[in-house]
Amino acid sequence: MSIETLKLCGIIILLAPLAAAVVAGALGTRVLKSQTHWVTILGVGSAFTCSCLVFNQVVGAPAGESMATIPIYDWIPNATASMFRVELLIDPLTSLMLLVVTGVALLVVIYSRDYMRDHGQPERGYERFFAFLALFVFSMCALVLGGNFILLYLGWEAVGLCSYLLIGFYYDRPTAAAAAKKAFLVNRVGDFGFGLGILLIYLTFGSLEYTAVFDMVSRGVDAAGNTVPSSTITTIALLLLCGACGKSAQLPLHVWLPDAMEGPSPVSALIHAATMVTAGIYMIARCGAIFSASATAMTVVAVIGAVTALFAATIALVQTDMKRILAYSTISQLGYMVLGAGVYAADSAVFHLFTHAFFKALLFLGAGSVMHAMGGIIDLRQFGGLRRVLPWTFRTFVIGSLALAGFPLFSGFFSKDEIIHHALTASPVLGVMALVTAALTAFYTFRMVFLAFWGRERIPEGVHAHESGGWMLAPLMILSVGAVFAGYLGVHAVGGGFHEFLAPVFEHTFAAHRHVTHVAGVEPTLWDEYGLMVVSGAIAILAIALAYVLYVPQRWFPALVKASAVRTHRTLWNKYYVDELYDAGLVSPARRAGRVCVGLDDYLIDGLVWLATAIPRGLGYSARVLQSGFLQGYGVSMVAGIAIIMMFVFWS
Amino acid sequence: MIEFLTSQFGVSAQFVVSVVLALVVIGAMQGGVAYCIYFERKISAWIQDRYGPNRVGPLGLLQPVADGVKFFFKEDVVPRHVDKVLFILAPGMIMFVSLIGFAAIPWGGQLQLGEKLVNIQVANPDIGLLYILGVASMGVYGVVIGGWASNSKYPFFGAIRATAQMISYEIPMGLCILVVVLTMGTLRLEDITQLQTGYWLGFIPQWNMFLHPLAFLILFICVLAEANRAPFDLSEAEQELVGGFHTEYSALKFGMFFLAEYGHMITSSALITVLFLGGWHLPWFSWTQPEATQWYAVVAKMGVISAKIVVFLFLMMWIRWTLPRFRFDQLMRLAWQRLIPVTLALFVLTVGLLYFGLHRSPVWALSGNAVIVVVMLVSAGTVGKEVTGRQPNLPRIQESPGAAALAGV
Amino acid sequence: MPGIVEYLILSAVLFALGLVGFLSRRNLIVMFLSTEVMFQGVVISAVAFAKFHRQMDGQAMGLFLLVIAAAEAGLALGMVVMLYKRRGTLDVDVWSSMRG
Amino acid sequence: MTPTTGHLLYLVFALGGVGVYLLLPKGRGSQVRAGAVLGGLALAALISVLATRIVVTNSTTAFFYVFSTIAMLGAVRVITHTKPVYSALYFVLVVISVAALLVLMQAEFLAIALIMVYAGAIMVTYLFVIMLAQQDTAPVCDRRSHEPFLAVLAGFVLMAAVAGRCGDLTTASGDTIAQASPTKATLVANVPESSDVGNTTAIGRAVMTRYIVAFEIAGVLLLVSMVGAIALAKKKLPTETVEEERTPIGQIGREVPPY
Repeated sequence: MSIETLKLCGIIILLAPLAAAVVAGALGTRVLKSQTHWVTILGVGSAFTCSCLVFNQVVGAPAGESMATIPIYDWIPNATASMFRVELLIDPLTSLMLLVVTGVALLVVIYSRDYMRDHGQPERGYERFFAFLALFVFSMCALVLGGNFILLYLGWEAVGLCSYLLIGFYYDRPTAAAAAKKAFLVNRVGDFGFGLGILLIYLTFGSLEYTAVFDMVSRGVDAAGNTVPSSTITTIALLLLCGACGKSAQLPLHVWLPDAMEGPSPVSALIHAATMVTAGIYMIARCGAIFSASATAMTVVAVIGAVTALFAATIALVQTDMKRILAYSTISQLGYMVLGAGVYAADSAVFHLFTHAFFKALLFLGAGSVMHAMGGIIDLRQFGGLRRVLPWTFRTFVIGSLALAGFPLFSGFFSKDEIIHHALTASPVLGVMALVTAALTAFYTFRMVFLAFWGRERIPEGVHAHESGGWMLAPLMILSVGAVFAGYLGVHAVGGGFHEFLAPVFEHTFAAHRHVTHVAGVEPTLWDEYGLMVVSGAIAILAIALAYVLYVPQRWFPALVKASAVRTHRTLWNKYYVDELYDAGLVSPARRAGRVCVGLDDYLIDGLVWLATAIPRGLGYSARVLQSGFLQGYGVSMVAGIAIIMMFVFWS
Repeated sequence: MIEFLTSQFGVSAQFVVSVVLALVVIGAMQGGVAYCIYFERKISAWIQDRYGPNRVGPLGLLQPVADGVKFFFKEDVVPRHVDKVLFILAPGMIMFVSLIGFAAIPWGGQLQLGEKLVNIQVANPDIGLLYILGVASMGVYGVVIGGWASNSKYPFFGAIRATAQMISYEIPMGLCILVVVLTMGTLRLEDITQLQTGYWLGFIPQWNMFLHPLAFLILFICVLAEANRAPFDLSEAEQELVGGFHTEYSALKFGMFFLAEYGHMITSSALITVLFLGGWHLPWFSWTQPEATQWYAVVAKMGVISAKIVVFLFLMMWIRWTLPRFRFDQLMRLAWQRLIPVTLALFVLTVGLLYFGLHRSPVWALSGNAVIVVVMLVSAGTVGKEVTGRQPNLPRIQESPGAAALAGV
Repeated sequence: MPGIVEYLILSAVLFALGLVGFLSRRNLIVMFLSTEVMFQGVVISAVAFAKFHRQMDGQAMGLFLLVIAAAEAGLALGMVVMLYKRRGTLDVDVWSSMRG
Repeated sequence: MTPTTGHLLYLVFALGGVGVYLLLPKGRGSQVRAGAVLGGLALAALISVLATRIVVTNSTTAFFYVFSTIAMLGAVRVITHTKPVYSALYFVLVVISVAALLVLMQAEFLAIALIMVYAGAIMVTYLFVIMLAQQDTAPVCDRRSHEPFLAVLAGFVLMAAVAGRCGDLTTASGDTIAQASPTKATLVANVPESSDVGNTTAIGRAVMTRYIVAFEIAGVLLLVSMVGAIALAKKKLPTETVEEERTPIGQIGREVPPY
């Protein structure tokens, strides 16, 4: 496969979804109507095919040649800086991400074909949905494929836009509109930092190309050869982290993701679980050179990741909305990934990203299937015992849950275990937090499963519960296969070469710095790895068992918790009051400041302007009487003027 | 006597002749007009196979006198609703306008008085023809003011009709006169007369009638319209408008309208005579040549031009009692769709001839006229019959053959 | 013989009288009549200049003045008729929608 | 003209202004008689001021006085008469007297053209319009003037400025301006005052040579205005009511409509 073919593949990956978006948007409402999904399936399918080709090429590439930068065209020709070049960077990380993005996207699109229908009739905005979806795939591919920070930023903002559009898909619902707005605004905060980081990169290194920048960072010099102070690197890393926090819903900026569940479930699966929210992780991994060059930044990354994971997991314990539980779970898992990157185990983080994409997309789609069957109701308190009603959904959902809970031999088990292992190696505190989080994860996941599928069969009034059709079940099944077996790619014992595959990306960055945390000269023993496996597997099984005990036979436990730990429950129920905190700390002051500004504008600025206009206005009012509207009045003044001028001329 | 006046008071012989002529002509006009009415009645009687006035005097010859007396002594009714000033002004104005046109008519060539030659003409300005045109254009005022001042429906209709009609027909009339002016190269009527005294081929008098017969015919039609004579008397139209613009008038004021009409006829006839028929010129008669300036020659010339005028008057009366009245849309169509295009073509023809120096050549002029007539006749069959101001849903009236023939011209 | 001054004074008087009429009368038609009076004043001065400068330019100007007057009268009357049809009166004061 | 003549002229104009002001229609309480007297006085004064230097020596001068008096009187009546028809007819009078004055200035062609164009065509259409638009009682717009005082003030100040200046320009002879004219030497040779060619020929030559372009443009202007006037006349107006129902053809003439 020549470089030209590779380039063609890259262009197809980018342009096929874009073309699908344009065609679906332009022709959808008039021509395609209920068949619009074919356009998107075609576009995303070709992107997926090309991604497979690219992946195949990268896998088969000889050692040391698995990375290629492919310039497409110059954005601004003859510009001195290459920052204006559109170029693709293809390496193992990219090809993996492409596979995840286009693959999950393809499944989600297929799933959506039925999901977005109500009793066989397309919902309102059906065409719009598929156009946005295709646009999102294009944006995400651009983010992943881009060979420089500009394209990264472009994709970054474009996925943000698509996220906004899709969260607010039901724009006539006030909560959806508000959620979309919230997601957009919170992301602005992160993106602001991210943009500043990119600007600082350009300011420091004079370039925005990955290869050039990372090369300079690893050598610790800028383009002119001057040493770059480590504080600058730290600042850049923290600013980029800011962006990652926003996009990947890490702690201070996590508030938008739960609300983003207002969007359709396929959107939640694709954007808010599998792909877009992992952009932060991808970015940290991609900029490993920058992050790993700053120990401070790495510490911050690790702490944020660990705290977020624990924090979100505790909130998920008490939520009753399936999609919200999954959303907090996503935040928690993203926390894992960030933690993994923070302890120099970016390959593990990406591995977890990979497996997580399967089982979390599966879970969201399963939740969507439940929701579809329940007529749009997703609150766990309103239904239960769906095991027999939705057999296939139930089975796939349990597989996903097991993977999420880290049940041994399921995919989540391997990837999560790696991160916990690296965290423990780096810092016992972080490791313990990760372990606790794992326990909580298993517990809340199965709390959800037991509440939804076990127990007495309860179905909301007036809902005709039915198993979903083939269009929806097929993706679920494919994903559940992934959820079970994706983990083995990273297990050496069964021939998984995931880490070796990614090694070229990280060998000079995270891997090279791992010695900082790993005690030099001490190789991890077998016990270190497999012992931990046993421990975490046991924790997961115990937590699941506890959940079974507490939630399946009798349902006295929730009442007990509510009664005994009122304060804690309320705190968790209210998500640690973060939203209220923001409201009190930021939104309200901003609103008050806005009111003050409005007052200033109304009275001070407008007053000044009014004063400035008062003089001409007064003149105008007094001159208005001259504008009598009678032609002859004007004539008289004209003639009088002429007469006066003539007298002046004649007699002076 | 003239020598006495010129020597004693320092006035020129021309001045004396002008004053005398003015007085004579105005006096003669009054009588002539009165007898025009008599003739009109006689001719109408002749055409309608009856006697006409025959009681007052021999052959009714004193009838005009009786009529005049009647006009003077009838009660002069001024209705209460009229605008008095204008009501009284209108007949005077129309009378005045119909009379002052005579000032530029050359009645008898030149007269040898001692050393000097004087024109038998009240005035011979550079712009004699323009003067007559200007006076003619004022003619409409009497009708309009009279009709409006009567403050009554039918007179007002008559006034409106008269306005449109006279303004419309002034255009082809002016163009016809321009044809003559271009051909002759002068605006003096005396000069125009003298220029027509030659012969073509030794026997055809060089009258413009033979050079531009079409212009002559059209001018005659326009004169009929300008004088509000049948078949163009829509502003009177007694069957429709009772009496048109003079419905409310009576006694002397009505008489003045009446006289003015005939005065207008006489002036117009004189104008046509001078422009197209060589004025006082009678071919092969030595007294009526420009060189003859003796007193008897002048008398002969005056006789000749008077005879020609009488011929035209007779023609007009004949037409009046022969042809029915036009409908108003036909009248307008005749002017705007027939006469104006034709006269414009004539005008262009004359300008072209003038450019090549052929303007006095009868062969070229006549062949040009012939071409225009042919084109006109061809187009008359095909174009423009439906483009009228006629109301759309009135029943179609069968046009009389005579009117159709005239409209076709 | 009256000289140019007399004609010019006459022309000025006619012009100013027309002006006064235009400025003070409220009937649209009378206003236009007043402008025609002003035209007469101008024609007199043009011809007076022609005579006393002994050249034909002034008279040519007079001719063009006539042309302009004719064009103006045609259009103005058309517009007056339109205005009259709209408001049913010739009063110029009803056309004061530009009042400030 | 003596130096005081200018001042005398101003006085005359002031008098005339007061007269015209009084003559202008002002609804009730116009002092028409006083205005007429004052105006007449002013006119007489103007004539006599002019007559201080022009003695009636021949008919030309006499005719000048006669026709200029008629013209000024007519103009005053045009602007002061309450009936538009009379205004129009007085304007015809003005036109005729101006034409006569043109004849006095050897501009016969222009004089006749003036009469034909103005009196013959323009004024008839004016009358036409006035008559069509005439109401039974004189509307208020004819009985009242619009700011007569200001208008008269402005107009007569202008008149005084121009005419007074003209009066001051010369001291003895009316030909001063002509003699002072710089163009005289260059242009006079063109058309002598009394030559063998007539006035019509002379004006024809001027128009067809020096002013040929202007003449053509004037023709185009007339054409354009004709088209414009026709377009205006043909325009359907929004306030026009729909056509009334027509009497069926069979009933025409059966019933006499009440007049």
